[in-house]
Amino acid sequence: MSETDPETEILAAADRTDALRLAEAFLFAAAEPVSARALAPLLPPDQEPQAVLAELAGRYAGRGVELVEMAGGWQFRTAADLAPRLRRVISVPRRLPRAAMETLAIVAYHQPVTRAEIEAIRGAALAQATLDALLELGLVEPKGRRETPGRPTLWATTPVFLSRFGLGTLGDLPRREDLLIEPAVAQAEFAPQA
Amino acid sequence: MSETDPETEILAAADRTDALRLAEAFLFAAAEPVSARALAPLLPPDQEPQAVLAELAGRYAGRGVELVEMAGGWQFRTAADLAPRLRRVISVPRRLPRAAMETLAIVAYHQPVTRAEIEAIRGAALAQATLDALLELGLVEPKGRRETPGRPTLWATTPVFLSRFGLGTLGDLPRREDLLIEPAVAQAEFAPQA
Amino acid sequence: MAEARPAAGPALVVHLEGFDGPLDLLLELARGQKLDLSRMSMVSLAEQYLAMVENAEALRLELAADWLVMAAWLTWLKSRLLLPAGSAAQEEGELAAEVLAERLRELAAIRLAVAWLGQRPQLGHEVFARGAPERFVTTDRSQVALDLPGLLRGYLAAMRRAAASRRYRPPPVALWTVKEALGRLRDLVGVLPEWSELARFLPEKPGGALQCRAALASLLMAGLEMARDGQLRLQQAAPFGPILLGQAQPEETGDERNRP
Repeated sequence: MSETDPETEILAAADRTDALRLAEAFLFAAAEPVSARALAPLLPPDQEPQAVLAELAGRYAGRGVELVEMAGGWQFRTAADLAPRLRRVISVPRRLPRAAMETLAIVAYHQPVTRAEIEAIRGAALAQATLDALLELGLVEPKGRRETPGRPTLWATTPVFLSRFGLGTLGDLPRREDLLIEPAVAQAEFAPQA
Repeated sequence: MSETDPETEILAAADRTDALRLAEAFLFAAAEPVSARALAPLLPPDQEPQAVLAELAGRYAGRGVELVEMAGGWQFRTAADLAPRLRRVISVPRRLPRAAMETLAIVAYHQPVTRAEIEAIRGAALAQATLDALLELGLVEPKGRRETPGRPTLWATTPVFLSRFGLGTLGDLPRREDLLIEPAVAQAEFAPQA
Repeated sequence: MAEARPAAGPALVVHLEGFDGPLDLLLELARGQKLDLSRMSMVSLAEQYLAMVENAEALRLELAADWLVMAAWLTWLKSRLLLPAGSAAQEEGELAAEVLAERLRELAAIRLAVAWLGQRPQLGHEVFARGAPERFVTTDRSQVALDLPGLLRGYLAAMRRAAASRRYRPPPVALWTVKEALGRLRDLVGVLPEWSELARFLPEKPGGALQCRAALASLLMAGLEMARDGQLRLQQAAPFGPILLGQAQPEETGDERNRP
């Protein structure tokens, strides 16, 4: 007989519902992104975590809260289009100053990178306040030392950086060549921000 | 009702969807329960916050996360039946305090040994709490009494001690002469104070 | 340059202060030329830069060293680029200009990356995570971590502390005392043979040579004491000869005639 026993089907559906509820609860409760691997032990053995997460994400698509995949896992986040109205009721920290954003971008593209290299690319000294701000937010971290005279500290971005900007991996950053491809367009985008 | 323009109806439905999305996002992102009064300014003017919250709660009923009303407002909470399944116990063993570890080692090497002898060897008083802790962990036990005035209790290690330290017998402990290489330390051992 | 100064003076100063270093200003100037960074005129870029820095100096603005270093470098670059094409010095200038252009392109790329990052919804700014996360992790600290190295470290620490807190005392030598010898001889009073050598009454295991001689001395002392009290008799035939010990004669108690 080719058709599945109706009872088995009902049980399978119940298992799926259970898996979806568990995944929903677990992801809602977590403060950090949750990987499929971390979810797996909670689910019924026949439920594939990646599939459960994808189905859950589908159910939340278009809602006020969405399930997005990024750095090392899945996380519920409010929908981006609601930002202007949510900001009226949720206090938001100040945006990072230009110097901090530039330093962060240099670290992201050139990591691991020394302080001297960051300063050379920006053509300006790295202010203590800038480094402090990036460290405080957990966006960059020391990553060993370069084995050259003076053994300068090397800096790299953290998973918090990926999570904050909604990136899966560093590979999701646009390539430098793609950024520079159309100088005219590039210059238009320079429009003074902040 | 029956004469409502279909276009108005569509717009009203869109407003409701919008209100539900906003309420969902705000409740999700808020650190504290959200009251209907706090939600009101966020919603389109024709949307009654209490009704929006009730409808949202209805949509989450039976799911992994539920919207519950509590003191001060509404908050998303993990469904009560799932909490026990989400609970994970992480075992973080504590270390034995130094005095307890030293006492245990002296008992191991000098057993059977009296409390006075332990104190003499350690050169420090032995707190009752330290001995109690070792007893409670089943690492040491009384083993008769010494037939001297006062008949002090003799202490020895237990089979639990052997298994916890992965020893077959007490003979598997490193030899004292392999440990006490420094003459000063060995000296102290040969001239115990009474 | 001179003619531009009166009009743009104060505005330029304000402008200069807003730049994060000379490269920042150069990039802004290059953008002002609306030129491809790889084909822009380095000479005109250098002129604009020098004009601004000169102007700032005229207004007694305190200039950071790197602004002046860049000014000196651009002056040098300009002088090379103005030489007839084909000369070695001019080629050197072209090379240096290309290095500068590359640095400006790098900075421009970073600016674009910043713009790209800036338009993304940022967590905590445009999108928000759960405001009241729930923790379902319970920490169990009832277990105790035990390891053999820890046990041995504990033992060594105790021993070392004990060693440090003790003053040196030579180990006491266990010797057979006169008191012990007295006790032994008293036990034998009454069952003593007629005469026998003192050494026969030594304890069974006196130890080494030192302990042996000490025990013999103690025995002699005890014998002398008991002979004095008439409990036994001692005799020695010749100096350094064997000392004999014998049963006391009841009628001679207290008499010391038999003592050599």
